[in-house]
Amino acid sequence: MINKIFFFYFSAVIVAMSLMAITRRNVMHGVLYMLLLFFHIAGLYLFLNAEFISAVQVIVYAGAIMVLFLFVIMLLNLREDILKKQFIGTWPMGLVASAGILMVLLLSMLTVKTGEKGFWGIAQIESVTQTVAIGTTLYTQYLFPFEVASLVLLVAIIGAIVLAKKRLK
Amino acid sequence: MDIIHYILIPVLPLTAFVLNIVLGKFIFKKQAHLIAIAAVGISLALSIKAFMEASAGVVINQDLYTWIASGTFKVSVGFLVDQLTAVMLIVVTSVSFLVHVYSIGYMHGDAGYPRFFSFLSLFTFSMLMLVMSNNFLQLYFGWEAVGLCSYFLIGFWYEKKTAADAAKKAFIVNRFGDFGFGLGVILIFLNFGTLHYTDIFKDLGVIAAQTVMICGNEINLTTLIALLLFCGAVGKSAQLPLHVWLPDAMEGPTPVSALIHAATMVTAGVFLVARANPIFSMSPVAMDVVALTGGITAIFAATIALVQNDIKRVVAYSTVSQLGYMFVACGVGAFSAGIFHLYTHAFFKACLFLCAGSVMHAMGGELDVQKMGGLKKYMPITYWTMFIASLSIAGVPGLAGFFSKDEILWKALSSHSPVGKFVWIIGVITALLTAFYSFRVLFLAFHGTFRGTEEQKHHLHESPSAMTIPLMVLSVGAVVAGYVGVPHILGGHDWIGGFLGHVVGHAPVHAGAEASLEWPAMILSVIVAVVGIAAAAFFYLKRPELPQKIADSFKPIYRLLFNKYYVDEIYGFLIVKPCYWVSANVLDKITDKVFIEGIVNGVPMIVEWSGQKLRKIQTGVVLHYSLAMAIGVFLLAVLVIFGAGK
Amino acid sequence: MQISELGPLLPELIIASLGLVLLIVEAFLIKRKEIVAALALLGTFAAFYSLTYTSFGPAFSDMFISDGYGVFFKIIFFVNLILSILMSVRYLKTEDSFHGEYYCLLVFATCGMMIMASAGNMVTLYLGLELMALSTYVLAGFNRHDSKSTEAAIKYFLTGGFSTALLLYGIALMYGVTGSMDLKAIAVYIAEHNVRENPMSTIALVLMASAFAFKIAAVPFHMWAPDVYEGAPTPVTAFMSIGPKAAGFAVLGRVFLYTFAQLAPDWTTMLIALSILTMCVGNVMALVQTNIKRMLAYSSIAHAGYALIGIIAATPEGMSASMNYLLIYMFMNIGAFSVILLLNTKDFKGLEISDYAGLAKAHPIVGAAMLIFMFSLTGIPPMAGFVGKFYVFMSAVRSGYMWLAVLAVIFSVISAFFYLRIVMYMYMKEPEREVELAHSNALGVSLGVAAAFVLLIGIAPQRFLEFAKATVRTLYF
Amino acid sequence: MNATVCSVVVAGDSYVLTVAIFLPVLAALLMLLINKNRHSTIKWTALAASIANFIGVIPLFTDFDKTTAKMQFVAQYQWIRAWNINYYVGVDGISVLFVLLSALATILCVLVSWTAIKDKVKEFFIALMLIEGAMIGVFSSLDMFMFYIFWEAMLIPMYLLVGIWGGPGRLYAAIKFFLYTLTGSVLMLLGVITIYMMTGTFDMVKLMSTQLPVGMQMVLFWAFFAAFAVKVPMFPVHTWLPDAHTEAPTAGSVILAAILIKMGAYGFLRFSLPMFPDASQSVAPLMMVLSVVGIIYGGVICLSQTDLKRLIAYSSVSHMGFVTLGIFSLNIQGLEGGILQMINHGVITGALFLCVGMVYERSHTRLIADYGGLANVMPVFAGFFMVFTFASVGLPGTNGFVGEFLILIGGFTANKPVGILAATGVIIGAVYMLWLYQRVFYTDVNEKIAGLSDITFREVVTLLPLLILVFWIGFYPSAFTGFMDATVTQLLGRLRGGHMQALNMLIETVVK
Amino acid sequence: MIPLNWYMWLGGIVFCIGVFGFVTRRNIIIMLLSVEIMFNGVNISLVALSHYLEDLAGQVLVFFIIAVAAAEAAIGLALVILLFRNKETITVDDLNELKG
Repeated sequence: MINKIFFFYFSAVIVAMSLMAITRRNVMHGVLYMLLLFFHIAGLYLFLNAEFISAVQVIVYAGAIMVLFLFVIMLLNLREDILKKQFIGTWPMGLVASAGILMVLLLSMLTVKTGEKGFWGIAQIESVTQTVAIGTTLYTQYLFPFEVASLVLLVAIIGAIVLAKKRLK
Repeated sequence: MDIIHYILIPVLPLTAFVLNIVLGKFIFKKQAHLIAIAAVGISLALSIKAFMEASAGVVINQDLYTWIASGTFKVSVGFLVDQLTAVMLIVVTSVSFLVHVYSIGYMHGDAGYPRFFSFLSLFTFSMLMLVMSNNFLQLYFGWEAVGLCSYFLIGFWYEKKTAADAAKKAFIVNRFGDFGFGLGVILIFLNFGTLHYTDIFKDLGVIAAQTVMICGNEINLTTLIALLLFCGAVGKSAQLPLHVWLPDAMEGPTPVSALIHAATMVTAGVFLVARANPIFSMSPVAMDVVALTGGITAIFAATIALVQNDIKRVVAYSTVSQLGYMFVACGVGAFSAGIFHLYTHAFFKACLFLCAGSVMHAMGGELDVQKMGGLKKYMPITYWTMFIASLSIAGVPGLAGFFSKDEILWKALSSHSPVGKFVWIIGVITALLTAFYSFRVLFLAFHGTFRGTEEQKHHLHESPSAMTIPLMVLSVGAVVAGYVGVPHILGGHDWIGGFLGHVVGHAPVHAGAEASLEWPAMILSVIVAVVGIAAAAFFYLKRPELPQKIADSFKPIYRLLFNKYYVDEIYGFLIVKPCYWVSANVLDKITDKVFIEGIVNGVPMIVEWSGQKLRKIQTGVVLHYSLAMAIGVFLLAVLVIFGAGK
Repeated sequence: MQISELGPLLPELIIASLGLVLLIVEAFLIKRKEIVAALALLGTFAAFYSLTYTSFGPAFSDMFISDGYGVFFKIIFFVNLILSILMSVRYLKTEDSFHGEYYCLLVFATCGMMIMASAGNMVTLYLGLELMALSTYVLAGFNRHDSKSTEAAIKYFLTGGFSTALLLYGIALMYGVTGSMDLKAIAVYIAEHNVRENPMSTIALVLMASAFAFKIAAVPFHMWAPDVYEGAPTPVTAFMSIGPKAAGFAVLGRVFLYTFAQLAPDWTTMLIALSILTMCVGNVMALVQTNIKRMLAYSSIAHAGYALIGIIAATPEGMSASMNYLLIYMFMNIGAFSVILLLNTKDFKGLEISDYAGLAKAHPIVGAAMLIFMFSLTGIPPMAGFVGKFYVFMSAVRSGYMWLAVLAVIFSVISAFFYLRIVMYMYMKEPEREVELAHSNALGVSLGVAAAFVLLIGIAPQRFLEFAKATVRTLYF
Repeated sequence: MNATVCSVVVAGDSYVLTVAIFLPVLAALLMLLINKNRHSTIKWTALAASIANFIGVIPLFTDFDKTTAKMQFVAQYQWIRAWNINYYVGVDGISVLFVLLSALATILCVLVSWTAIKDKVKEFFIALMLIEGAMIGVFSSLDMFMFYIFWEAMLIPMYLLVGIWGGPGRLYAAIKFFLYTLTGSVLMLLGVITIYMMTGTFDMVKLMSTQLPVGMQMVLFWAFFAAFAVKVPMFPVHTWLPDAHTEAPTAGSVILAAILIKMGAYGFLRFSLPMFPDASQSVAPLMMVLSVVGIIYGGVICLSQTDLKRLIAYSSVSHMGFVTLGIFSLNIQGLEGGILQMINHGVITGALFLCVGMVYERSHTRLIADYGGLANVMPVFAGFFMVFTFASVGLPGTNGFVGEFLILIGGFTANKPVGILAATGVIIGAVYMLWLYQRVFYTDVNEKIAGLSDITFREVVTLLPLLILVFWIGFYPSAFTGFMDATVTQLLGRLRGGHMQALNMLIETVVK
Repeated sequence: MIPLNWYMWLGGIVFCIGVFGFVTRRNIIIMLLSVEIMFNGVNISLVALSHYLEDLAGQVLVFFIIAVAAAEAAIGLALVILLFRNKETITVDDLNELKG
C-alpha cells in the first residue's frame, strides 16, 4: 500500500512536472521543472531497485545536462522570446496525434505480458550489490557498446567544438 | 508466234517509258516521240500478228513468274491472249499509235514534251497489261496503272489548278470503284482459291448456289462478286454515280482525252465485264444492274451533252453515254455487241476528240463552241473527218457506229427481261439525243460565222499533217470498222460476234434470233438518227436563234442540264465537305486534341498540380515535420492493428 | 575478452583508429590540409582491404556480428566514404571551410554505419546509430557561416532526436515482450512464442519501423530530408543520401527480415504503406522542384521506396535485390552529386536546374556523365538503375506483390519527367551564361568511377548480383 | 565479347548479328575520340561504319535458309547466370528483313543528315550509330531481357535526337515520345518478369513453345500490348507519333517511321502471338477493330493537317493499322502481308520523310500552304516524291499494294466487315496523299519556294535504294515473302496447335 | 507490489507528453527538453521492465541512453548557439529558408 502511495505521488509529480516543463513560456522555468522531474524519476528508479541508474540520473541528467541547458540559455539571453506565442498554430493537431499515440500505447499495455525472467533477480543483485551487478554486466557483456559510447561522446565533443567555436567570420 | 513476242507487246512501251522518263530530259528532248512511237509501232505490228493468231484459234495462256505468293494465295504475272484480248490489243495499240503520231504535232513545243511521251508509253504498257492479263490481280494492276497514267496525263499541265484538281478527282473517284473491285477480287480468291480466269470460270458452278449474309439480307455470292467487280467498271468507265471525273478529265491534253478517256481506258470497265462474263451471266440480278446502270447513264449523259458549250465536254459526255450503251449490251447478255461497240467507238470517238483537239489547236486553246463558227473553210480536213465521225456516232447506216449501236439496240429489244425492253427505249431516245448533240457541236463550230476574237480569226489554220493524218486514218476507221460485224439480216455474218463468241459465249437471245425484231429496231434507230441530225440542222443552221429561246422558256431544266444535274455539288455537300469537316473539327480538334491529348497531357498536369499542392505541406517548419512523423506513427499503428496484418 | 575477438572487428577498428589519427594529425597540421584527406583515403582503403581478412562470426558476446551481409553494406559505406572524400576536397576549398574534423566526422559516421550493419544487439544498434547520427548532424551544419546549413543541421538534429526516441521506445517494448535485447535471442523467442498476440510487440514494431523509416527517409518520416539535403554542404548531402540510408536498410534487413521474421505479416503491411507513399510523394514532389539538390533529395526519397519493395518481399532474394539497389543507387547518386559539385565555384552555386542549360554543349563529357546518371536513375537500360529496379520488381512479383510492382513502375515513369528535365536542360537548351567548371582531379575520379560502375553494373551485373545473393545468405545464419 | 560480360558458349557462334549490333557501338566510341570540330571526319566515319554494317548483314539476305523456321545466325553466350540470362541473338523469317532494313535506313539517315545537321555534329552521328546498334539488337534478340534492354536503350538516343536536333516543338515532342513509350514499356517489363517467374527462363525460343495458363496469357497479353500498341502506335495511344515525327530531324523521323514503330508490330509477332496464342486468338477481333479504327481515323485526320510531316505521321497511323490488322487476322496472308507491309511502310514512309527533310533543308518550312508548284522548281525531286506517294497509296506495282492486298485478304478472311472497312482506307489514303501532292507540287509556284535547287547527287543516291525497293517488292515480292513462309507457317501452327477447336469456333462465328 | 503496467503507463504518458511538447513548442530549447522527456519516458519503461524481467540489460541501456543524451544535448546546444549566431533566433518557425 505504501508502495502504491509513493508510486502515485511520484507518478503524479512526474506527469505534472513534464507538463509544466513543456508548457512554460519561459525556457528557464521549463528547465527548472525538468530538474524537478529528473529528481522524481530518480526517486522512482529507487523503487525499482535501480540505485545506480538513479544516481546516474541525478548526476548526469540533472547535474550535467540540465546545467548545460541553463548555461546556454543564459549565454543566449533569450528574454524577448517570452513575448511570442509558445505554441505553433497547429497545436491541436499535435494534441490529437500525441493523444492518439498515447491511447494506442495505453491500450496495448492494459496487460503487460513479458518475456522470460533473466538471471538478475532481486536476490541475486542484492547478493553482489547493484553497482557491482551493473558494472559486471557493462564491462563484460556490454563492453563493445561501452566502447562505442565513448566514440559517441568523442564525436559529440568534436561536433560541439566544430559548431560552436569562434573561428572564421 | 513465240511467247517472247507476246511479252514484247507490253514491254516495248515500258522500255520506251523508262528511257524517256530517265533520259528524256537530257538526251531525247525534242525527239522524245521517236522512241515512243517506235515502241508502240512495233507493239501494233505484234498485236496485229497476235490478232491473226487468235483468229486462227490460237489462245495463249501463259504464266511468266509468280508475282505474289503467300500460303495458298498465289498470283502470277501471265498473259492470256484470246479473241477478246486480241480485239482489245488492236484497239489499244492502233489508237495509241495514232495518238502518238497526233501528239507530235499537238504537243509540239511543250516544255514537258518528253514527259508527255513517256507517260503515253506508260499508259500503253499499263493498258496492255490490263487486257493481256490472265488473272484478276494483274488486271487490277493494269487497272490501277492506267488510272495512274490517267492521273499523270490529266494533270499534265499541273500549273493549272483545274487540271491538278481534275487529275486528283479522277484518281480518287476511281478509287471508290476500285474499292469494290478489290473486294470482289478478294472474294473471288476466298471462294475459288485462285485468281486465274480459267480456273475460276471452270469452278463457277461450285459457288452458284452459295449465299452470304450482309446486314441481314441473304445475297447470292455470284451476284455479290459480280456487283463488286462491276463497281470497278462503274468507276473506270465513268458510269453513274461515278461518272463525275470524266468530264473534268478534259483538262488534260486532247490526245490524252482521245486515247484514255475515249478509246481505251474508260472502256476497261466494259472489258472487265466481258472478261468476267461467265460470272455475270450466272447472276440475272447483276446483269440487270449492269443494263440499267448503262441505260440510265446513257440517257443521263446524253441530256447533259445537249446543252454543254465546251466542245470537249460534249464529247466527254457523249463518251459516258456511249459507254452506257456498251453496258447495256453487256447487261442484256450481248457481250460481243458491247465489245463490238467498244471497238467501233474507239475509232469514231478518238476521231472526234482529235478533231476537237485540232480545233483547239487552231483556236488557241478555245473550247467554247459559242465562240467558234464557220471553221469549215479554215480547216476542211478537220471538218470532214469530224463530220464522218459524227455521222458514225449518230448511227447513220453504213458507218461503223450504225452497226454496233444497232446490234446493241436489237439485242436489248429482243431480250426477254423487262429490263431489256426498258433499256431499249432508253437506248433509242439516247440515239436521238446523240445524233442531235453531235451535230449541234459540228454545226455550231464549223458552220455559220466566226464568233471568236479577231486575233483568233487571224490565227485560224489547218493543223499540221502529223495531226491530220491520224484524223484521216481514224475517220476511215469510223467508216469501215463496222463491217466486221454486219448483221445477218443485212447479209453479213456478224463475224465479230462469232469471233468473240469463243470467249464471251453466245448470249441466250441469240438462240431465238428474233430477227423479226431486228428490222423494226434498225429502222427505228435510223429514223431517230436522221431526225436528230435534222433537228440539229434546223436549230443551228436554219434558226440559230431558236435554241436560246427554248433554253429561256425551259430555264429550270436548262440549268439543271447545264449544271450536270448538280451531281458534283451534291457529292461535295454530302461526302467531301463532311469528310473534311469531320477531319478538321471532330477528329483533329476534339478526339485527338481534347480527348486523347487531354488524358495524355492531363495526367502529367494532375501530377504536377498535386506536386505543387504537396509542396505546401513541406512548410519548412520543423514542427510540422515532427507532427507528420507523430501522425505517421499513429496511423501506422492503426494500420497494423486494424489492417490486413491481423 | 581475447585478442582473437577483435578479428571480426578489424575494419571497424581500422576506421575508428583512422578517425582518431586524423584528429591528431589535423591538430598538428597548419598548412597542406589535403594531407588529411589523403590519409583518410589511405585509411579507408586499408579498411576496405581488411574486409578480406576479417573473420566472420559473432564477437563480444554477440554484440557484434561479422558476416557477409555486413560486408556487403560495409563495401557500400567504404565506397561512399571514399567517393565522398574525393568530392569534398575541392568543395571545402571553395567554401573556405576547411577543417580536418570534417574528414574525421565522415570517418566516424561511417564507423557508426558499420556498427549498425553488424549490430547483434539492440544496444549496439542504438549506439552505432547515434554515432552515425551525431556525426552527420554536425556535418550537415558544417558550413557554419551558411544559415541554410545551420538550419539543415538543426532540423536534422531535432527530427533525428525524435526518431531516436521512437526507436528507443520500440526497443524498450520489444525488450519487455521478449526479455532480451539480443537480436538472435529475440528471434529465438519470437520463433518459440506467439508474440504476434501481444499488442506490445505490434507497437514496438510500429515504433521501430518509424525510426528506421526516418533514417531511410520514407514518407511520412521523410520531411527532414529535402531541407537537410538542400541545406547541407553538397558532398555531405551526397554522403548522407547514401550512407545513413544504406545503414537504415542494413538494420531494417537484419532486424525485420532476420529477427522479426515471424512477424512479417505485420511489418510488411507497414512497409508496403510506407513504400507506396514514399514512391508517390518522392516522385511527385521531385517533379516540381527547381533546385537540383532538392530534386535529388526527393528522388532519393523515391528510391528508398523502390528499395523498400525488396524488403517487403521478405525473401532472401528480395533483400539481395534491395542491397543491389542500394549499391547501384550509390553510384548513380554520387555521380549526380559529383556533377553538381563540378558546377560549384566561388561565385556560382549552380544549384538551380536552369543552371544546367546548355551544359552539354560547353562540357560534353560532364553532360554525358550526367545523362548516364539521369537515365540510370530513371531506370532505363543499359544503365545500372534498370538492373536494380528489375531485380526489385522481380522479387516483388515473385512474392506475389504484382500490384505493388505495377504502382512502382508507374511512379518510375513519373520520375522520368524530372530526370529528363535535367537532360533536356543540358542538351536542348541554350546556355544562359558561360558555366565554369570547378576542375578537380579528385572530383573527376569520383565522377569517372561512378559512371564506370553505372555502366558496368548495367551491362554486366552478374558478379554484383551473385555477390549480393551470396552475402544475404549469411543473414539467415 | 568481353570475358567478364559473357562467357560460355551455349549454342551457336555466328558473328554476323553480334558484329551488326556492336559495330555501330564501336563506331560511336571511335567517334567519341574524334575532335568535335572535324565534321567531315565524323561524317565519313559514320558513313563508313553504316555501310560496313550493311555489308556485314548482307549474309543474312544471301545465306538465309528459307526452308526452315529455326533461328539462324544464332549466337548464344551466358550473360547473367544469376537470372539465367543469355546473350542470345538470332534471326528467323520474321526478323531478318528488319535487320536488313535497319542497316539500310541508317546509311540513308547518315546521308540525309550530311548537310542538314550543322550543330553538335559529333553527338548527332554518335546517337545515330547507337540507335542502329539498338535497333538491330531489338530485332535480333532472342532473350527477353536482352530484348527489353535494347528496346529501352533505343529510347535514349532517340529522345536526344528528337530533343536536340528537332524542330521548334522538340522539347514537348521528345518528352512526350519518351514518356509514352516508357509507360508502355514498363508494363511490358512486368510482363517479362511474370513470364520469367512462371517459366524460369528468358529464352524466347523456348517460350515460343511453352504453354502458359490461359488466364495468365490474357494478363500478359495486355501487359505486352501496352508496350507494343504505343510503339505501333495503335489508335487511342497514337498521339505521340505526330509530334515526334513532326519535330524530329529528318534522320529521326526516318528512324521513327522506318524502324522504331515497326518494333511494336514486331513485338506482337515475336511475343504476343507465339507466347500467348490463346489470348491472341480471343482478343484478335478486338485488335482488328482497333486496327480498322486506326486505319480510318488516321486517314481521315490527315485531311485536316497543314503540316507536311504531321500529315505523313498521321498516315503512318493509318498504315500501321493495316499492319496490325494483318497480324491479328491470324492467317498466313494477313501475317505475311503484315510483315511485308512493315517493310513497305518503312521504305515508303522513310522515303517520304527523307524527301520532306530534303525540301525542308532548302525551304525551312513544313507548312503545306507554303508550298505549291514545287514540281516546276524541283522536277527530279517531284518524280521521286511521286513514286513514293503512289507507293503509299498502294498502287499495284509498288510495294504498298502487295502488302495491303495481302492484309486485306487476310483481314477479309478473318472478319468480313473489318476487311471491308479496312479497304476504305485505300480510298482515304489516295485522297490525302494526292491532295498533299497537289498542294505541294502542283499549281502555281509559291514565291516562298521559288528558286530552290533540285536535289543533289547525294540525295538521289539516298533515295535511289528505296525507289528500287519500292519496285522490287512491288513486282517481285516473293523475294521477300519467301523469307517469311516457313516462320509464319510455324507461327500459325503454334497458334492453332492444340487449340484447333477454339479457332474453328472462332472462324465459324466470324463467318456467320 | 505495483503492477508492471502501471509503470508502463507512466512511461507511455511521459513519452506522449514529450511528443506533444515536441510537436507543438516553437522554442527549440523546449523541443530539446521534450526529447529529453521522451527519453525519460522510455527510461522509466526500461527500468521497470528490467526490474520485472530480472534482467540488467534494460538498465544498461538506460545508462547508455543517458550518456548519449548528454552527447546529444552537447551537439544540440552547440547547434542552438550556432543558429543564434547566424539568425538571432531560436524560434523554430523562423527556420524556414528551406522548404517546398
